[in-house]
Amino acid sequence: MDFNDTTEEAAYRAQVRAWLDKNATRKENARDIAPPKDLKEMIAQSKAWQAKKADAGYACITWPKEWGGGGGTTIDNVIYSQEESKYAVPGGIFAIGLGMCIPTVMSWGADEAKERFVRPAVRGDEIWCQLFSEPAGGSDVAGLRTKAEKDGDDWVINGQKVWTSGAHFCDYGILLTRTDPNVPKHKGLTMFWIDMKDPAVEVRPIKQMSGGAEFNEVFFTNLRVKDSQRLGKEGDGWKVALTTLMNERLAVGGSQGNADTDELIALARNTDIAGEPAIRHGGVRERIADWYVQAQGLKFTRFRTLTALSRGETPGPESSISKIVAAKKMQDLGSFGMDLQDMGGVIRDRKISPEEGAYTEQWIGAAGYRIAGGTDEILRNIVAERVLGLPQDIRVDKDLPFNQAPKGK
Amino acid sequence: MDFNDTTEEAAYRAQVRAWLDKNATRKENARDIAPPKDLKEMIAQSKAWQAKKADAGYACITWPKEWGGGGGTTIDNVIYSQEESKYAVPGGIFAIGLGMCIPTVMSWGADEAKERFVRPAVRGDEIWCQLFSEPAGGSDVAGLRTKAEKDGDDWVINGQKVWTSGAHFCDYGILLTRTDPNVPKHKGLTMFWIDMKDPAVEVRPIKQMSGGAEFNEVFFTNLRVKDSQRLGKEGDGWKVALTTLMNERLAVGGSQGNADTDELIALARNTDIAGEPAIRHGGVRERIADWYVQAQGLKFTRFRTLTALSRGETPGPESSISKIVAAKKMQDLGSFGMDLQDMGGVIRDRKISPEEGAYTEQWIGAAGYRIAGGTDEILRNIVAERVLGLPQDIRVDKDLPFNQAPKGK
Amino acid sequence: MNFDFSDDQKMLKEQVRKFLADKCPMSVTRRVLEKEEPYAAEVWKGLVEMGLTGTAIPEEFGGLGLGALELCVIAEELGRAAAPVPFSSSIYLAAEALRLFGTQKQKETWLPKLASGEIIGTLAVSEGTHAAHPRNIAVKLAGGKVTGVKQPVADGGAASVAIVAVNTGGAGEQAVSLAIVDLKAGGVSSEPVRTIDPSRQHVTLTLKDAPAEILGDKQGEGWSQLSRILDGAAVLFAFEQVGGAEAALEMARDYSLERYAFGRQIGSYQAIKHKLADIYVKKELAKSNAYFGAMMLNDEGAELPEAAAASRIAGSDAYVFAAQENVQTHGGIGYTWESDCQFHYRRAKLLALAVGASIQWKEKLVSRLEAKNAA
Amino acid sequence: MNFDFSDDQKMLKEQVRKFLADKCPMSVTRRVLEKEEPYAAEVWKGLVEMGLTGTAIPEEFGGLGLGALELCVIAEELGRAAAPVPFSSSIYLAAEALRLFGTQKQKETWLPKLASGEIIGTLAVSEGTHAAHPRNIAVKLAGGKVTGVKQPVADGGAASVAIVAVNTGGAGEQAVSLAIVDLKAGGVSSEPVRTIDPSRQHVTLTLKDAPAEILGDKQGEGWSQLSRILDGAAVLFAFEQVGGAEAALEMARDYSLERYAFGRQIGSYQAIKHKLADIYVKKELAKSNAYFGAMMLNDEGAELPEAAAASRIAGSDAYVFAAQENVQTHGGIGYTWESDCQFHYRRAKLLALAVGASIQWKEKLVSRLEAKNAA
Repeated sequence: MDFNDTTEEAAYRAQVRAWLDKNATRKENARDIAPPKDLKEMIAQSKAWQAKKADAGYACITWPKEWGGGGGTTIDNVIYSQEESKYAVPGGIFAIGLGMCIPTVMSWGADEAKERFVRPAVRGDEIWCQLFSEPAGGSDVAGLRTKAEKDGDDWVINGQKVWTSGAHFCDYGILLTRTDPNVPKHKGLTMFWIDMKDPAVEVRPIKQMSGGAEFNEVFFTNLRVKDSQRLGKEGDGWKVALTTLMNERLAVGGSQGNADTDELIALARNTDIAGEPAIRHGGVRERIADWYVQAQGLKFTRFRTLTALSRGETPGPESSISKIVAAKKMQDLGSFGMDLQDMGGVIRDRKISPEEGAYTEQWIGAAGYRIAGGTDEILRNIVAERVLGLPQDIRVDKDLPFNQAPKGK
Repeated sequence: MDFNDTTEEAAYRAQVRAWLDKNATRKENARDIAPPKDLKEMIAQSKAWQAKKADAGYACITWPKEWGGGGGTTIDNVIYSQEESKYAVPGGIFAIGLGMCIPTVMSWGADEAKERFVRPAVRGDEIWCQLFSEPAGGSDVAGLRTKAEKDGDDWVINGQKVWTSGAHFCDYGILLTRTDPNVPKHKGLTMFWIDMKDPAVEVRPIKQMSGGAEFNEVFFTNLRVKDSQRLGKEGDGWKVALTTLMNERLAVGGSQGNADTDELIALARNTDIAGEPAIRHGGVRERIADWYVQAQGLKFTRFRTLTALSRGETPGPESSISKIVAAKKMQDLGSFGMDLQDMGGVIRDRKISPEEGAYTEQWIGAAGYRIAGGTDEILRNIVAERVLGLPQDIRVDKDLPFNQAPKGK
Repeated sequence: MNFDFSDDQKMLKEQVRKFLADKCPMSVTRRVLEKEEPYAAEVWKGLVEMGLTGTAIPEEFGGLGLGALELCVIAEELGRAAAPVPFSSSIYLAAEALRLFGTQKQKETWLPKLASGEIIGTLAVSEGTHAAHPRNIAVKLAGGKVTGVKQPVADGGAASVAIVAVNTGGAGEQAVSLAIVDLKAGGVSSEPVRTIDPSRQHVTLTLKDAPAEILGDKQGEGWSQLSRILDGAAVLFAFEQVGGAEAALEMARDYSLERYAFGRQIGSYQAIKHKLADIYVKKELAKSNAYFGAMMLNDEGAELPEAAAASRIAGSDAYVFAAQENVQTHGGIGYTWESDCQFHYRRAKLLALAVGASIQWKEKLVSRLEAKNAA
Repeated sequence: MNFDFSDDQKMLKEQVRKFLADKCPMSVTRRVLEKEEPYAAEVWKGLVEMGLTGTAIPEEFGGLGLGALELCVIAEELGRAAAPVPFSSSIYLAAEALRLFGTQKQKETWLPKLASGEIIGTLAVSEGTHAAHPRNIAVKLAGGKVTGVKQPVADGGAASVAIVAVNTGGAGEQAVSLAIVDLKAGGVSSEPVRTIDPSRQHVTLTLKDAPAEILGDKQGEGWSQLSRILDGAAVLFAFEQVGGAEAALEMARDYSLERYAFGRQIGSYQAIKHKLADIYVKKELAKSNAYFGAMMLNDEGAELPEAAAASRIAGSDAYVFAAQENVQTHGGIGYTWESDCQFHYRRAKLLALAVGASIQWKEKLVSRLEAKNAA
């Protein structure tokens, strides 16, 4: 057992490092590089960097060269990401498009669509978003209500999507709609690609509890799309969506906060309980130990997955545990960091609070992270059903026509 | 707010104390009284004591005098139990009979049956058990399979019951049977009282993980009962059973172990962690605090219930939380007491282990206590449904004939 | 056995509840939070007009002369509404401190104004992000003048008087005294400090040679006085926490009944049912402990310190858990700004830290249990 | 990245698994427990014949000279079967102690016999119900003779040799040495002591002037030696715990699929699904930590102490939780003597205490993290 690269992996890593050294700045040397002054500049920088990567074969590394990819292996891709993470480069505004949308276009789109969209997306010339979730949907994605009605050779779309990240700067999106309410919910769906700049598409940001607004609501009012924009057959939307959702895990990153056990040890050294240094308190020490063991467990679970990839095997299901553990740990560790500050723990001010307020921010953020891209509860269902082979819960709406299935308001 | 008796309560308490002083020995003075040498002697002593109580009006205190009861109030009953618990008197072999069975006979039995059975049961001349649970039943009591088939004016009963406490010394029992498998499960049940001494009834003790055997399996082979032994109408068995089950809480006592936070403090003073006294370890202290707060919470929840009774009001639903909290606490506290003994915690020997092995015994016993009379999970369902008004889970077998409903082996 | 509130007290509770349901819906809390108002002036005015501020203040000082039990029922309703008012600072803390330890003159000076709501008071202990402890009290009182910085101070902007924990020299606990500082006199400046719950304003209080006098007449007794004041406040905050937990549970319950997933109310799924049952269990444990706290507080019982700690530990656990799982039950919508879930999420943690974190109270509790257990 | 076992190691694992599935079903564990046999002789014989006892013992001492990784895969299978054999005492503890710290002569004397299974060994540390710590080591070694009582000692009845933690005088850790005691020589008596898991015999070992020699050649190094021995054992026991947790999870899963309540498999209820998912999560966290422990143990890596502690903490948590919730999933039947649930319930807690409770290991872990963090 070791953490070493194979010869091929080592060679690839060296090549990647060399290229990154030439084309980017390592984080430790990037402290005085100013962050983009606005969204526009951020997008411009991201596009430029993506194009550079594409030219060098580091964009969509695992995709065939003829589509603008790198023609590499999964492990090549892992190695590149590991190395890139050490450099100050623009972040993931393409993750959802390239991780979820374009793969869907490639598997289900018409040849013209592929020709038209894949390469520009790989180069970062065009950005894509995913439009599945709805207010009435939530965990039950297939419960969506956005209508697409045939009108001659076109479709006319009305309805609302929610939790769409990047909708305000994306060029295109893939949109899941209901084209037949008279059949059970999974059977009446159809997928389209749409132009996000169409005036019939209105994007409104969603403000979160944290104060941030990374997501949007998207409204469609008589949006007209050509039948040629259909992805997959009419009524096959759910099958198509599964292609996309299989890759969702990749796209749901989301910061897990900046405070972990190292920071907690530092804080505990610098705070006290009943007049003694908190770090001497056995309960503080037990929490540090428990969270350290959890973090190590997740790290080495990732290593087991990488090993499988490195050996060309399919990774086991163990990676499915990651968010279940990480989200709750994020909330509890943040909350406990606040407790150690006692009455002062309520302060939310980067200049006053330890670690620039990391504990407070992650306690607040975790409330969303425990929900985003699969709640704690849904993820446990998935482990129970897909990993342990337990039966699905009773689906009362399974065989009912969508328009007759019980719904909330 | 206070814990004081009302004038009436105080008077009753004084009268009870006087009587107990005259007729029983306080626990602190009972140390050298030898325990009953066998089951037979234990039963004889219990019957004698019950008869004494009945003569003084302290048996079934809330029941009408004409049935041999005390004609008193619920709070009278509480006061008597509080006082009796301070004396060394024979324990609860009548609890199930008087708490569950006889009330069922009184509400549903024929007049002859009441005449024949109530008074002797109150005096303790006859002991009753309850025969509902079956191997296939468990939490789903109504899923029982024991058959009762009409044969002329009799019924012939075949099948098996399980978890019947006291079956090996009881005189009579109430038995829930399936008389019609062709209707949904709740509709095809019928209740009977039976003679436990009938040769067609075979009782086998169930040995538990702990090594003890407080429960039995009971087998019926062509047990013949008269139609006059029916309690309630044919097919009304479930309705009848609810009368019984409503009172189950009363009957499910079960020790919650002998170690609580006082014992834990003593143990922590006398053990060490990393070379320091365990009582100085913040994690040990937090557990002591948490369990103390839980114990206080349960105690004062009982006081709230008693206050309602004392005021002649119906108690709120808060008492439903008791076992959910107590069972898990029993297991965790026992387990932690073993941890404090480190490598020696595996020892199960009253002469060696602290508190005469209380921690070990309650850790083992809790595995059963978390299940007996409603599992942790069933109790949460009950709180969610009866207290919070949440819907029942989907009942797929609700309207299916019993013999067509899905069953395990 | 008489372990419940009286009919009069329940009637008072009902009145407060009606008033707040009517005048202080969540939209008011939202307004105060979004507009960063110091507090909801119209709600405060209403509470004052009902005479609630004078509840536990003796009649000779302009109060109603009722007891702690009445304050408890009021607290539970303020908690249920997550009311954005300075009641806790002014009454549980400042007024109680004066009632318990003030000289006759000090009571005459301040209690009538606090009772009538003419002024607001507060307590200033914390000096940043370190636990309340004698070693962390640096603000100095010397020659009748206080100098130093207190942070965060709840309602420190709106308050006219503050009971301030100060260092008067000496070793350990003896170094601490409580001082009365007239915030409208000179040498005082306050700057709002951002917290997790802007519906309750907190400030950084900077004192520079601010005129002050010792609470009571002996200095060096501040730590034990503070400990008694915080015990009382812990019980009252526990009732706010019970009310808040109950409100969060009701929000989650109602939503789980109206929200459907896979053709069923989400409230019919065991994951939700058991989650809400767990909230209920913690809430009842908190309530029962708080009742005993109320009784000890009202009787000045010998077990007040244990009862107060138990009330606080159970109350903080119940409300924080209820608030967190209420968001979780709501799913994505519960994390949005437009949702009211955020107000309980914020308030629960604010109250859990307000008079000190549970981990500190557990130490205090177990020390008492040790002493008893030895005895 | 090569963070997994080799094909050879996986093949070995498969062999052991097959053997135990065939020769050591739960009925064997039940037999040993009910008949209070010292261990399952026929299973032990089979393991010896497969050469497993010699796995990690150098060839020059009659072993196969393989490494820790091979021991880990064997341990996982022994854990899965809850095998009633003295493998851990004889190999993880006694043989490893001799291999690591014995003199050439000591190794020549004992290792070949342990490798061949001719004799069984064990380690004796605990002296009753107090934590393993220098201050709790009272058994004395003086003039080549050991006197005192060790309790409980796993397999102390079947063992011919014991590595015994003894007090050789001096202060703190320096007072502790490890001694080799030939249990078949004089001055030794052993009495079975009842434990929570009679499928693994434990005894009270009474030593009265029993001839003994220091392990290695220097005395006073016993505590640091012991700490290294326990680190290794913690990793190996962690694999037993992972195997046990996996077996308990499978039992619960299978039962939840065959058992019906209210017309549905109980495995279709979220309460059960989420419970089993939680077991799976803990089990995977334990496995991944144990893998790193295995790597550090195999490489004698600098992070072995942290890795061992993490393996032990996660392993104990996973197996105890899995065993408890396996009983719970089975309901009433799971608590009966006839059910096999009891074997995991007992073994899980036995293993969780065998080389020390988690709360002790957490202290050790955090002390290491503090040192690192300071550096």
